[in-house]
Amino acid sequence: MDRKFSTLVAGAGISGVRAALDLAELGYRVLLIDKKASAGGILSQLDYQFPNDHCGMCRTLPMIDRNNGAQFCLRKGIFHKNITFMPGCEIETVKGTPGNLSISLKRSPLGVDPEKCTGCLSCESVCPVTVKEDFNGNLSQRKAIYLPVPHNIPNKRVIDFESCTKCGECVSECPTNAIDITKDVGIETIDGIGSVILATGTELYNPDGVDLYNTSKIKDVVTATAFERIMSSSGPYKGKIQRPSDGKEIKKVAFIQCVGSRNLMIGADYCSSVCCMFALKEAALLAEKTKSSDSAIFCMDLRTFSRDGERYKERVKEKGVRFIRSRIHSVEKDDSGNPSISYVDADGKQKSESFDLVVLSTGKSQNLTHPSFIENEGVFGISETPDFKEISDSMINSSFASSKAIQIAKEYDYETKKSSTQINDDDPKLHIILCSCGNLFKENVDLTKITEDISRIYGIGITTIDQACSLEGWSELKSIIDEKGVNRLIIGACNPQIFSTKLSDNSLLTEIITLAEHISDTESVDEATKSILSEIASSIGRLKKYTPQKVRSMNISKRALVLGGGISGLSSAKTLSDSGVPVTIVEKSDKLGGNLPFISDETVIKSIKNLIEKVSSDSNIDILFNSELSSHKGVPGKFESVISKENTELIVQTGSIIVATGGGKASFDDENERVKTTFDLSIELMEKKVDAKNIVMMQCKDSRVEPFNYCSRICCGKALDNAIKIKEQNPDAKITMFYRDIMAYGDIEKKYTEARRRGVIFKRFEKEKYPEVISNDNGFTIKAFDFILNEDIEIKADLLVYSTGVAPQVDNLEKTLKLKTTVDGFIKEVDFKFRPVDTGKEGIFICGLRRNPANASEAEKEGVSAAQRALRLLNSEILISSGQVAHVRHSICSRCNACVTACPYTARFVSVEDRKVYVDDISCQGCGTCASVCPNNATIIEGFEEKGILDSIEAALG
Amino acid sequence: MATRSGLERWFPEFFDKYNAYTVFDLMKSYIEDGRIKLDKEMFTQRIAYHDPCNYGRKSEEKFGYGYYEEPRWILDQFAPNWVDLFPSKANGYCCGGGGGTMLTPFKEVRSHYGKKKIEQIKRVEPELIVVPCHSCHGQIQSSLSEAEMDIPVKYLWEVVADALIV
Amino acid sequence: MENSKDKTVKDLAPLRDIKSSPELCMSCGTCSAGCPITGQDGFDPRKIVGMVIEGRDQELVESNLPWLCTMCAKCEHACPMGINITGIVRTIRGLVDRDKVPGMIHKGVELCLETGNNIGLPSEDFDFIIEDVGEEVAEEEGYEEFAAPIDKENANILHTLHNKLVNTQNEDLVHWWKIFHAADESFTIPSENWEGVNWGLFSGDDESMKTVVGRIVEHMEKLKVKNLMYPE
Amino acid sequence: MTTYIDQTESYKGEAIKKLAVELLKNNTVDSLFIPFQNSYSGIPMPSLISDPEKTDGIEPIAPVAPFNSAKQAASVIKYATGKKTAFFLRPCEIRALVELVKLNQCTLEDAVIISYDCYGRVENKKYLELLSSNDQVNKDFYTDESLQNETTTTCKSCDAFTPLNADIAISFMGTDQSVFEGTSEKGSDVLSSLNSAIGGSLDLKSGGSIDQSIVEGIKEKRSKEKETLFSKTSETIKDVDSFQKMIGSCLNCYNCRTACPVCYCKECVFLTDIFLHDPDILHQRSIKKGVLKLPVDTTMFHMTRISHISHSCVGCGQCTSVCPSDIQVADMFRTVSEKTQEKLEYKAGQNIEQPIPFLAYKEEN
Amino acid sequence: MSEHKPKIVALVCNWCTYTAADLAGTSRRDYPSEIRLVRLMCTGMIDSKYILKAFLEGADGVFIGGCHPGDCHYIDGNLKAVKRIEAIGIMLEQFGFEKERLKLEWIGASEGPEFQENMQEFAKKIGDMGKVQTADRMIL
Repeated sequence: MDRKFSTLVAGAGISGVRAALDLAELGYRVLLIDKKASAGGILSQLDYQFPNDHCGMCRTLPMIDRNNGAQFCLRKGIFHKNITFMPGCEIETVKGTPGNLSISLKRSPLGVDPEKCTGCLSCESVCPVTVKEDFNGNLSQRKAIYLPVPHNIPNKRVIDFESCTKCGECVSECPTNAIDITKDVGIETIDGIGSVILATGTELYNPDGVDLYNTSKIKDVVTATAFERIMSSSGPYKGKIQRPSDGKEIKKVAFIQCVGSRNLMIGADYCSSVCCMFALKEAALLAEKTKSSDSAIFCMDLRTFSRDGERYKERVKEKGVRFIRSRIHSVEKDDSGNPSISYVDADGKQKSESFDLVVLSTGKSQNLTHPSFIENEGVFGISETPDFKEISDSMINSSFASSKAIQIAKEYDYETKKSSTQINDDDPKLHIILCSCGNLFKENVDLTKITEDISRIYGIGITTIDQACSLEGWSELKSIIDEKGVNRLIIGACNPQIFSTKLSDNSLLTEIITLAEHISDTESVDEATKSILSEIASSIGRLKKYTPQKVRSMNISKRALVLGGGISGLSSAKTLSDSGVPVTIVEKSDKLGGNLPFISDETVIKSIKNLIEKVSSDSNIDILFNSELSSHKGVPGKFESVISKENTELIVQTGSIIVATGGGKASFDDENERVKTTFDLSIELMEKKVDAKNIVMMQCKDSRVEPFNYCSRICCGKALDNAIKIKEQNPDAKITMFYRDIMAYGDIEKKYTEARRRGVIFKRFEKEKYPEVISNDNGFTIKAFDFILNEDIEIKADLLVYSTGVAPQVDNLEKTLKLKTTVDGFIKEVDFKFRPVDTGKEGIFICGLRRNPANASEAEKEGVSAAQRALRLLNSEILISSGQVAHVRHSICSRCNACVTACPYTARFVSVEDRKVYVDDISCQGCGTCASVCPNNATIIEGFEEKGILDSIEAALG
Repeated sequence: MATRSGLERWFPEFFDKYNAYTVFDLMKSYIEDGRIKLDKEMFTQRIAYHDPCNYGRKSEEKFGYGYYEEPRWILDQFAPNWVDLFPSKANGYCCGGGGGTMLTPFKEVRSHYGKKKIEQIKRVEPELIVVPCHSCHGQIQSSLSEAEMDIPVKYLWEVVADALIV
Repeated sequence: MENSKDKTVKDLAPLRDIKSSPELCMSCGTCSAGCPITGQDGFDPRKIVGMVIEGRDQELVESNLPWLCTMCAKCEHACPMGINITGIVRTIRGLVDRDKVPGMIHKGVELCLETGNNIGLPSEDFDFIIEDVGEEVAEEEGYEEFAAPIDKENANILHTLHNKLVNTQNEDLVHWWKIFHAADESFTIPSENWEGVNWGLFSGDDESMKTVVGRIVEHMEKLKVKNLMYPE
Repeated sequence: MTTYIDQTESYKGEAIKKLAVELLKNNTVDSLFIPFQNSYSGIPMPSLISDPEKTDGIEPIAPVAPFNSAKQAASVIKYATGKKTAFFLRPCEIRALVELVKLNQCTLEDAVIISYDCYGRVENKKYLELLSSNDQVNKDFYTDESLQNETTTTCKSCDAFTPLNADIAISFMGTDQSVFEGTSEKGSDVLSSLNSAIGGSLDLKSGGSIDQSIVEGIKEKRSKEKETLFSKTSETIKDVDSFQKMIGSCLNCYNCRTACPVCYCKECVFLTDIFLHDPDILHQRSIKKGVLKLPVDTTMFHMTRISHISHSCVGCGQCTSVCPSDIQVADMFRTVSEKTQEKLEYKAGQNIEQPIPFLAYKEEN
Repeated sequence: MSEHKPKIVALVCNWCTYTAADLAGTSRRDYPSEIRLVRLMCTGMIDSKYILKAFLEGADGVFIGGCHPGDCHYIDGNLKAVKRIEAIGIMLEQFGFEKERLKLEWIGASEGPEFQENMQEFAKKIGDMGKVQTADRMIL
């Protein structure tokens, strides 16, 4: 039986890619499939992400053993030696048991053999079928044979058989016979799979056909995704921000929130969680790009519940974007054809305003469920239902799922394949192979001159192959390598990406030249020849001077240090221990469980207690109570931490550290027993009835205002729970909740609906005007302004409940471990979106409340996710460094330490013993910032030696 | 609307014994069955069709079916140049005379409503407005005169009757 | 009024299919944004719902607000919570003392109950008008055979009339008659209780509304008609 | 701040020497870093003196500087040893030392820096020549304007001649007295503790009277000089042909870089494999260009050096002094550096707190 | 100056601009062919010597392309490079190399058209300026 793949990951969006990489980085082979013809999911359409309004997706790529994956922009495709990607595939059925699943896949033909396609475009030029390009939100057109993601690498065409007429024009036009339009959908069965991760994501709500939005009648009403395409330079208007109807520059946009979400009428009793931030980001980008400031976001609540969301919102506001609290009824047109919107403004007046463009913030499509095979043992969904998540949440959830898949892969002993190919370091022996690509290069380039010149100046041989991409061509190429005993190779071909993957297992050092880039319709043969010559020369320069380093390995301390025995710490420790990594937990108090006393949900309590139980009885886990980290040194894989425990000091050697010291309720004091916090009330409600008749709940107490200008994310949900519970106990209790924005993201929306259904009254207040509370003998009077009734109101209460938010632990770890923090004191991850639990210091990870406000299950998942990241280091006994890292030539190093300051990964350190600068091979990512600040080349980057680069510049200008 | 909902509410057995038809059902079946023939030359002008709330949106909500396509189909049979107002059908604007407001003294609010309709009408520049509702007929006529616009308003059955070939 | 006084609009207003009570309102403003008269004379559908939730019925009953609304349901069409706003308005209207119902609506209902039509037209006048207009039709080419059928038994279709056609715009009576005639349709018009419109719908008066609908059932039975053409 | 005025000596060199010796004698410092006339070399060489009995040869202000001694000073304080040393440096040497601190080449923890208004230096050869005819040249230099006219082009056009970042500054322009001013807390402390060590016999004052207009006058003259020089140089280097002519006789001896006090590399990159070419590279270049001048990379060397340290150039002029081909390296360096430093809003040796421009990174928000 | 085809060295970062260039040139590039791409992992890797070398070897222009701020795969290598490159420009200008000949631009991975446009624009500008002073000269 073939047991090639430990895991099948269905869905190649960012979640699927994360999960696949998690496994691949540990050496497991993964089969990644996607229903679509390309990988990347929705993010392939999005160029920009909150909070920096740029991308950074490539930061998802492996940092250890990174040479196994492609080193280029992840939005262009995912390549990793341990990941096999199959596009056009869907799971039909899953049978069998974990460790031996049999999966039948429905494979839709792509029509084009990717091995043969050279991306020459001739098929597209003859294809008679033109359809709307969904990639660009239907704002542009494409052929039936097309490139599914315009920026994909390699740029292989596929056929959209839904619109293809099978006329066969492309088949006869294709110069490499790559096209086959005869194939049908096939079923393929793959056995011996350990587990399945379902990361198929969700679909977007389609507003077309809804008479309120009129997308068909008003061209300038588009979805948020389409607007993202409009702003993208690879989009329908090549980055020119213009509107679809008449090409006018877009300056003023209306964003309509909750399109397809929070709507009982269409069965969407949920919040899609991401649309508010998405709209904010788009509004900010537009303001930035077009120097405009009159856009408006029409919303009910502006759900900026992620840690830095509140401040981000304020920054967007400063750019002049308006937030208008009015859900929109429908979009119409004004007399000049602009889309116009009626809304009710703050003082209850109706206004009608015209915009250049209306953007519909479409959420997830309603009524989606997972396929039935999710029930099969060994199938793990990334979320409970097909759901939308903020990227960082997706990443965390993915790793949560992949950790389960890893358990199975381990249990059933799947083969792991980790490699760091040792590049041949004999004296350079170069050869050049040029593909003439049929007649393309014969006609457009003077190959004879190239051969002669190279031989005359450099004394290097050139072989020309007719079609290197064909099977024959490939074997010819291989025989030339063997024959000539070559260890450095330059390949010039039309589309050399094919070779980069084929040659990647070889110890050959290869430079690849895209010959097609040098040919242009407007330039002569001479020009192209000259151009290619100089590029070859340039490559020669680099290859000759490339000095491969010996692959280095390091024994690691196979133990993890988990700081904090709260929920996230426990789940981290458990995950690590389950993977065979011994753990030391350092807990400040004398018990485990962290915020357990403040959790009121019975199921959550049970699961945490269960976790405590398991961790306590795990012989692989040492727990140090009443202790704290006092100092720390070392490199990833070999950290040495000093733990102080009741006046004694212990030294612990670990390969990795997980910071899970958590946080807790923000401090709040009120003597009055009729004043409670939401947290306290929730605990009280577990035991007894609340006898109050008039209850007022006040959200965002000292929260989302300076100095605590962040949303604590969990208070709204808890307050809603409390309200529902009180109403259950006493339906006649009058509950009024004062809120700024109900942060009922995802399915918490259902609680909000339920609370209203039960008669809880909600009153919104503005940041600047916190409702006034007057205490009196009978209780309280709360004075506020009612925005709906447009009048001052006074509400009497005999119980006042404040939602006071959460705050991170004060533990000084940011100093001890030299980590960065947010202004609010949360420990900052290195990339909010794509590496949410990495601190930026390799080997040290962060999870739970110490990083950001989170509920128990979110914290638990973060814990697992952090453990998962740590496993990359701790999974094996030795760590092998990737090539292309920096080295210090101590003999000429003047120790100015400029490199130490410059290193973005703190991979460089000055030894206390000998004052020399050392590089930690594992942390170093080979970016070369150190080398560029080193004046005398005492620092070198493998593969990017200065000499080679200087020679190649010289050659290029020859 | 009132009759149908009243029957459904208080006399559900009515429907066991009898059938009930809307004006559209009848006209459509007469045309489809060839019981009436219509002159295709008579209404070649630009006609704007207005959806009454009761036959459309409210019927849809109340009875699960809105009469949007039938009147349009009927117009298609003999008036090639009819146009839709925008927005129309389920999201159309009320003429301003619904809900018995024609019978109340709040004329100002009613005429505010009417203005919205007139704006819509102006945008399509019709020569004739066709409605299938008595209230809408009256209200649109009065809004037009208030706006000093001289466009005739006719009932749908009126134009059908006028186009009859007998 | 039959409505029990201790129940509020909130309890009385009928719900739409998805059982969405007014409390579900999240004061999102969709209704207000879409309503053409928001802001006119203090009208705002969201406000009405808000007041209903808080049980401020009396204020609403005493105000003009329920009577400004045309109950066109554009608000409801987009309401994400599916709240029956027109149902709320009608329920409020029903709670208004009948003598305080503005304008003609309630008077029409009373007249209808009393005389069989909303304008209190005596039956001899009605007969005259019908006959007279019928004759006019018959004078037109192609309709020579036409006669307006009153109280004809066993007809195929029962045809009720809008009071305004009988009263002020009787030239409009002829259109349907012509169509029926051209289609060779057998129809009949009741001589008593011929009113086709039912203002109880507007005034929120269920009892009267039921009575008027009942008359149609009676016609069908008495005249042995098979089919009803809905009056509006 | 503590100020001490020595009114007994007319030759200020003597006053400085006296202070130096007292510092050592009273253990206020552990050693002196000061020009010292040993019995072999004609030129006083910077020396590290720890024995108060062997201080006779101290020549603190001889109008010569065999080299900019910052690098040598740095080697003494590469890291903290607890040995307190008083460094007697020219202003340009302090500037270089400050740069070296920023480049992590030394620490000032154990250093007390003492400096003085600088009248400039004459070239080594010239000094020996003058000395051979006048053994009082060190003293006479300060009174004889014709001797002062013998100073280098760089010194004549140096307008940064007053001590900056010294702990004790000795003014002697615009005053007849030798005014020792504690210009830092450290400097003041040194003066006070010396005073208490010798029983309060130092004439401590709250400040001497200095005629600032004289200082300003010198400054103005030198600035003018500098301006003329820079504008001439900048014309020369702006044109590739005249620039090539300027460095045409460069031997690639790298003396300039060795003499440079801020060229801190242990080994210059031009001596590493990057610029040590294989013969095939030389042939390739020759084939491509037809003629290849050897040694190669001369222009590359000078420009690279400028790119590496022009922001730290303190304008001491040593590069020109050591050039065997009489290339006015310093003119070029100083001209370019001034503009570079101005544009980068950085002044070499000025503010010890301000990091070197592109070696400091702001945290992104 | 239509006859003069400027020689341009483009030092581009692997993650963003190189992939953008790749995108621009997947079939046939239509930016001027006298542009020589030198791929580096990050703009933060760019040594001042690379820029000097290019100009001394007769490059008419040096184009540096990196990720947008915030996009850098290596967190902020691109931003670290900015000041250094600026300083080289200041220095080069004094040696008679017009400052327009050195250009730094952020071009994201999906911005193929931007890369193209930038290249065309830069080539045009440099072309109009005429040959660099080091062109066709023996540089010592």
